[in-house]
Amino acid sequence: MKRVGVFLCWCGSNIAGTVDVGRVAEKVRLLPGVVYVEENKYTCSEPGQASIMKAIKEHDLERVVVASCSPRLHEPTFRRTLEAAGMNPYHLEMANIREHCSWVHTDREEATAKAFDIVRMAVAKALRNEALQPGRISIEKKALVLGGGIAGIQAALDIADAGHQVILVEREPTIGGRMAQLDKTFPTLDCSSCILTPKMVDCAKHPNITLYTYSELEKVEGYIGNFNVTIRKKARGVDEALCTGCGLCQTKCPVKVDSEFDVGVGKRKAIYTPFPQAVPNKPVIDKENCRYHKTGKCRICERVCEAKAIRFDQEDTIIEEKVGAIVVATGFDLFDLETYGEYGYGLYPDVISSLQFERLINASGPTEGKIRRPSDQEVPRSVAFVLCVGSRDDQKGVSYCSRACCMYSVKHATQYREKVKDGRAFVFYMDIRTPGKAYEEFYRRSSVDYGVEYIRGRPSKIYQKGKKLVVRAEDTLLGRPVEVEVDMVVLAPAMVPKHDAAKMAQTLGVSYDGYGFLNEAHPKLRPVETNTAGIYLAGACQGPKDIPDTVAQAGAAAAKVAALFSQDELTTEPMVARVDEALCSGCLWCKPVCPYKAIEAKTITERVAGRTVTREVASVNVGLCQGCGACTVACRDGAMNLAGFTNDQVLAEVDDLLADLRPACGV
Amino acid sequence: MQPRKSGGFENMAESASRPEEARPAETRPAEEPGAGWEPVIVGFLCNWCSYAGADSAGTARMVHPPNVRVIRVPCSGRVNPRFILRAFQRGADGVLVSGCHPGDCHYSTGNYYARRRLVLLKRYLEYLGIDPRRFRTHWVSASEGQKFADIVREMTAEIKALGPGPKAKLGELV
Amino acid sequence: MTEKQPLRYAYYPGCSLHSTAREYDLSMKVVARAVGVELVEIPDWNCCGASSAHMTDPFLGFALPGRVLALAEEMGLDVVAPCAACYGRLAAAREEAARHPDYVRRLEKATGRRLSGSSRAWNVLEWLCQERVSAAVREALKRPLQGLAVAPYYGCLLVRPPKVTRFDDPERPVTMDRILETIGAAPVDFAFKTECCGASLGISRTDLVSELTGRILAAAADAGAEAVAVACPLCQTNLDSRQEAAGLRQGRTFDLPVYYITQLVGLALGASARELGLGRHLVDAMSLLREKKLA
Amino acid sequence: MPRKPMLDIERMRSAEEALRREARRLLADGVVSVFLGHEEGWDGLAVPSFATSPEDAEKLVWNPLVAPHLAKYLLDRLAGDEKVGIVVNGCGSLALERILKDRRFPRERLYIVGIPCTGILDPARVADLPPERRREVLETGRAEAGLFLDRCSWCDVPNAVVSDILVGEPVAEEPTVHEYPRAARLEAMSLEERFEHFKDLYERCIRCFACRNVCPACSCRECCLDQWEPLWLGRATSVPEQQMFHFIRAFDVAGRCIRCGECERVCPMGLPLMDFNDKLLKDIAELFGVERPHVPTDVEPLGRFDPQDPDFEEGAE
Amino acid sequence: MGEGGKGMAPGPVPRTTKLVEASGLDGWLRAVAREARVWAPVKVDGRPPLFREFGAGEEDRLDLEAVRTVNSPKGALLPQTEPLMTYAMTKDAESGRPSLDLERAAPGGPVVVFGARPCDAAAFELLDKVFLTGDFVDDHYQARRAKTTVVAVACPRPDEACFCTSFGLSPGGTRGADVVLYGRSGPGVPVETVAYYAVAYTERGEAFLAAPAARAAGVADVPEDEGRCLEEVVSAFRGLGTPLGDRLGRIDVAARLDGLFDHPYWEKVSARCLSCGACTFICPTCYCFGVADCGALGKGVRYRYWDACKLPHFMLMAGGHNPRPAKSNRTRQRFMHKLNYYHHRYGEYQCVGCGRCVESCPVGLHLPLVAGEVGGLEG
Repeated sequence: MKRVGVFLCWCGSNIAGTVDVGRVAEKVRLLPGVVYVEENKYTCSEPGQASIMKAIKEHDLERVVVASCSPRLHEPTFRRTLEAAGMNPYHLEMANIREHCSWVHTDREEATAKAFDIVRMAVAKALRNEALQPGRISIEKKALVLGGGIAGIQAALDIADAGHQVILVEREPTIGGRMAQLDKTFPTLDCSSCILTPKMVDCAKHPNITLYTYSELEKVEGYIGNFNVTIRKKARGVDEALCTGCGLCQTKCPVKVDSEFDVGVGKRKAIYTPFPQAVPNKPVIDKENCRYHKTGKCRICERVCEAKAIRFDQEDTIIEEKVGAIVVATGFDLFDLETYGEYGYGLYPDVISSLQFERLINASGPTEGKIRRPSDQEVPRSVAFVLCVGSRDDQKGVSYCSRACCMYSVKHATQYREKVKDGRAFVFYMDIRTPGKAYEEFYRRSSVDYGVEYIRGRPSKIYQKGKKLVVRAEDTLLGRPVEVEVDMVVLAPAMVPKHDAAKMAQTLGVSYDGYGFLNEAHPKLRPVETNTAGIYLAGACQGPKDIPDTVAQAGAAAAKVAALFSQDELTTEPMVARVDEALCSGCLWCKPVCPYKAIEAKTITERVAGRTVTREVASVNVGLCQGCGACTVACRDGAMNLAGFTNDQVLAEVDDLLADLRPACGV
Repeated sequence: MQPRKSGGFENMAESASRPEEARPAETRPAEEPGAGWEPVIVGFLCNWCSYAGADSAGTARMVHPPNVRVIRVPCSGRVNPRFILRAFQRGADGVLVSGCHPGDCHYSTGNYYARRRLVLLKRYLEYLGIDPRRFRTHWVSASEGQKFADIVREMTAEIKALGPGPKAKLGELV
Repeated sequence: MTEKQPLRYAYYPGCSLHSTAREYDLSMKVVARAVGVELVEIPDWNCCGASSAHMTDPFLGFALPGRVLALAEEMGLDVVAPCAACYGRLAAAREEAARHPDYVRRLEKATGRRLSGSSRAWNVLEWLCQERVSAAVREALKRPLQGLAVAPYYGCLLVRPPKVTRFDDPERPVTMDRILETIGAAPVDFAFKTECCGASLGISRTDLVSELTGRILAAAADAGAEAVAVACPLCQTNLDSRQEAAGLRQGRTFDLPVYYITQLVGLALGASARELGLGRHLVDAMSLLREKKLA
Repeated sequence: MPRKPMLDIERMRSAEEALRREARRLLADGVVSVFLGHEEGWDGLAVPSFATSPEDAEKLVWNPLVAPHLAKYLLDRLAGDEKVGIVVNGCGSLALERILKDRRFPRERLYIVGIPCTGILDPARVADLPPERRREVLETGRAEAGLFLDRCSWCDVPNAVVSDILVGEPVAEEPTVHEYPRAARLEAMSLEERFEHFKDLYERCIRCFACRNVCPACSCRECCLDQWEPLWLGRATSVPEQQMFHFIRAFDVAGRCIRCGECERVCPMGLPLMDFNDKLLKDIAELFGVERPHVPTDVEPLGRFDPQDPDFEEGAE
Repeated sequence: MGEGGKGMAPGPVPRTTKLVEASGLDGWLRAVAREARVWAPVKVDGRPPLFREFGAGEEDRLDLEAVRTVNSPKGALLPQTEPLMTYAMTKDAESGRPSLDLERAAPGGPVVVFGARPCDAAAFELLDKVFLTGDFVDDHYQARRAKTTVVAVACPRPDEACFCTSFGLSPGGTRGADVVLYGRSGPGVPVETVAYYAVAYTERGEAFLAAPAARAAGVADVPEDEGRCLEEVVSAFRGLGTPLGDRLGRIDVAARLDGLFDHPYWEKVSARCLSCGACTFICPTCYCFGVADCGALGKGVRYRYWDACKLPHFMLMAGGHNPRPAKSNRTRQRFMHKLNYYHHRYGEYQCVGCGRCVESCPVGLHLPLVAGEVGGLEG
């Protein structure tokens, strides 16, 4: 039987005030296996730790139990103590007789009895502790950034500037993302593309950045420092190497369709670059609409292309890369406005979304920045801006606030008033939220200097009356219903997770919330990490954000990656699952329950009754395994066990506890 | 139908050698309800939420009954149903399993698997004749010290009222 | 559910159909007969409680319609409740039964009847447009209402709260439009399909009701409607009885007959004006039909 | 409503012919080195048979008594790489699927002969019949429902779900509404009554492990019940240990039990062991919306989850 | 070693003979149960009868009609789980020096095995040879055996699984029995027995019949004029054949088996074995057991429990070595033990032909089958 030393802490009066530590010591002394018991005023103190090390040597202890506070507090401390004494740190067990005992009980008798039980269970477990060795894994110092919006661009640039290789993957034909669609940015009203496009170009030029646009992540395997990712580069229909981006093909292409980039308020061709400043400035062929792909005739673009870069028969290419870290910056979608039937979006052409409005006022947009309403191209003399369409609505939308809508709507109203001097701008709001540098001032200016009219109330109905739209709401400040006739209505949709966010999360093996936003590891202290080591978050994929916050988070994520890459090796937590191959039947039911895809089949060869047999068993990737133990329960024959929390240990805790409280076996 | 609390009919003869009175456990005063009898509740708490929740109950000095003995596990998904029956078999009067709220699992999905298993187990134990009030399962986050304290209080009171656990009916292991 | 439904229904007229809305009752029965559906009036039915009951005592608000459902369960039938308010209460009661078992126990104790939730309430619109009935209507169609431009007015209750009624879009419902199409009429889409008509304020605040109905009628008329179709006694009363006052407020005159959807369906199925009680309206319901050669 | 089992002696005779022919061919051509089927044993009982030569194939039978499932015997032949032939009817194929889905035997080493089935008799029940009635039943096939295996009463897999060749006309599959009368009956009892019911079972159990050893879902290399470290199960046959034994046995196959009832059929003490499994099948169906919990799937019900699963904090508690 | 059977010499001499009405049995048992633990065939609501301890108020559950109980009565002498001793490791409070206290499990009180068939009674003698003869005497067994009275009931209608006669036993046999009850109406008669002749063959048996309990329950002397009838009835039982026994004839394969240890037969016959313990556990003569501890914190019970040579873990050694890994090895062990080893050691076979394995084996792999087949094997 292993020689156990037990160290009982008074924690001043924190424990000793309620628990009769002396009595506990007497009883513990009589436990099988316990060869040394000691009381300390403060075990975590220098002298306290010193006496542990002393006792380990003098009484050649093989296991140590420290009965004091929560292991969540001092387990690392005492593990270091054991290590310092030349003992395997995992030979420590802690008995939490403070948080779980002295602090929550008042009766000295009861508390003392319970404290003894807690120590007894710890001893039972300690007797079955094993020496554990942390593993070491190498790090591939190359990062994958998913999403080429401002978040992805920023993260990619920062990591690249830190001197590490970056692969930037963007689903669309160009990087730039939402920000590229915007006209100006609040509160400074500086031009969005003026600050974004340079960064886009940097990305393309940066020696450390490999850019894959019009590409999607297919598969992720491996673990921190060693991810194997598979990327599908969709067929562009254009040889990027040859294409000069002259744009002739686009001018000549006979097919016109709604432009995704212009959110339906503008048109594009079947071969196109989403917008003039696109990076890379190489067009793609949209197979669904391309006349040649549909009818087998046309090929005009091919004819006009002097670089001979058109490749109708081009196929998707699969790219495999090994990376050490992943930054997820996949952004957001907009709430489906048709959910609000009473607002008539999709029914009345002059009810549009904020993003459509961005395109309308954008100098490079379909109307060259002239505000004209879709129905008759007339300049709207009055515009109503409706906030919180979807946001903060448990009934029809999402409960959260989308954080950016107030400010950009303020911006829109201001911009409208600038452009249409005699126009009237109404903003229907629940609250105007301006938590940001110079936000409140910007808002005030809009009403004081630009005469934007704010009406506090969520519209209940928008309906057409002749050429006008009537917005009906309750003015909750006046406490009476108001109806405002306007020429155009702009709805501010909630920011919602990308439609395929959940799928993405599963591919990556990270958790996501009820809405589909990816979960950070800790809302306050680990805001850019995920629970899967080596995967970080940036931007709106984690929750609604405006541009400054997004850029800040992207920088933070990049810093984390740089910190990770600053080491050459990682040590892994040794409290992980392990397989007893002799027992393992190879059923692999442990595999589906592993949240980290850490279990795979492995073929082993063994001699049975003189003949060689090969069979499959489960094998745990210690780099991936986080030690949750789900697999151990899925394993019926107990081949799968969890170091530090073995079946043996848990059963011993149960048995020894109850053997004393509820003697069995007639003893 | 069987006259004595004992194993299968095979060892009836044997139990002759140890008449009831001579058998401890069953007649120990500590096992009789009412006077001085205190329930023993084995609590399996996940390290990241519920164990921390119990800790915060401590840090906030939320006084609650001393009847729960905590076994720390990394995740509610680590709790093997066999552990729970084992506890009852060895004399626990109640068993509590608590983990992170669904969706908040430190290991992202561990508690979802646990939930399936435990909901099934809960019904099954009742089916086997173990009072469902003796086996409770909860979600307690690291911040829910109060909730933890309340659960312990409720559960202790409830089981006090119920009296000694299944072992009283099951009898000795040998 | 629908497939398994036999073409027999428990019939819950409620108070209105025995008083102000007799023509609704009449036309309802005419249509049922014509499409071969048997309506069995629930014996000893009681008031649905709208609206006073649920405003004053939640349990009473549940118990009154609850009892009606219990009676229907005993008949083993689903309930058709033509009045929108009745329908609303019956539907709500079924919801509450699911959420508050204690309510159910109290009810069962009080009435000595079981309430399992096996019977549900149907409003006239979902009843009419369910596969088998609408098919039967198409079958029995005698006199398609060619060229009759009707504004389908659903009112506020029929489609709300959506979590309870669960049968059509609360903002842009289309069920009645479909029914009108089925019988050959021309449904007119307008923005006030589900606006409030003022409901019971029709007694206490006639000014408000004239205003509200005025807006509805105006929207309908502007959209080119010659008549309005409703599926609620209160809507009918308000729209039918306030047209003059409403006109004054809107500075125009209205002359829009307000039909129960069942009257129009009945008409299309060849029933006579008398059978359908078309003479009982305040705004002359006949002349429009005559000039359209529909009566 | 559950389908009504019946016997078609003619069908069986021709199936037997075809079976022998197929087995003979497989053994003669060396496709398989052994063929698992049934032969006539002591007192006309159908017992597992292991034909290794074309001659052996002649001994194979297919009659109303071929109750024993054969899949579990594959575990005896894990070593080596020779191909194994095996005959299965619908439920037999479920047992085989169980073994395959648990990855306990490689599909590519199997040659599966499937036989459509309309019902099999419970040998024990037949044995209890007076000799002349027994003969009549076996010759004419006129057998009352009570004589069939329990699993026939809800069978929704008359044809093999997995096979390389199907001999005989497939039997029309009728959708079955699955009910769990055994569990329902016990659920209706009080807690105490149920406890006593099972206590009585524990006391009669002699722990011979026949139930475990015949179970196609119990295929571990070393059963936890046999392990000494950790000692999941004490060797004493006291009530608490017997409870643990039966708990582990049934709960470990929860979600993988094919409801064949072989455990119950082979129990020398005639214990109603399906009382355990029936409940778990029923609850898995109810709780997780698994319509046919007895049919092996790629991921077992307890190996997956749905965020919308019933929760214990509301409802289940 | 044989006794009874067709044309056999009459068995041992009766010491006393009494007559008891069938209706009086329950009263008798109730009386007996006051001083001793009674084991008997008990039938509970239509289920096959079990041989188990007889609970208070179970008299109406006594079943002497059934040919055999599902399990054998051996548990009365060799409980499936039997505490041997308790142990407790304690530490001296001062020195902390540990010491170990051992306490032998207290011996049990008197036991009466009532209503065993002659085959089961005979089985007790086979167990005795193992536990009470040779260099090692099992004192736990011995203590219990010394306080056990065996009352057998002659077998009126052996069924198609019965083959005691193949081992020279008989439905009216007396081996291992202190008292034998013979149905007054004799064997074969398909009517319920109304009265029994109770014949004591041992001192203990004599005492049992003389005990107040017996008298109180109306165990009376046999009327003078019935003497002849008694003779006939007894010898009729003795001479009764068994269906399976007649089919098999006398089983005597010990010599045959000497040469068959490595015979492929074992491989073949064991193929369908489930490796379960059914046959051994219900067998009246199988006695293998294992020893285990139950406890924690250094305190507990050491007990023994039935083990079975058919179970895969039988004989598994601490080091993980299993001398009989394949079920063919274990099947061979079982039958070699019964039909060869035991015979070499004790001069007779370790089987009484009770037929339980025939009834219970789920795959029809049982002793009469094997005994028959090895008879025809090439050495």
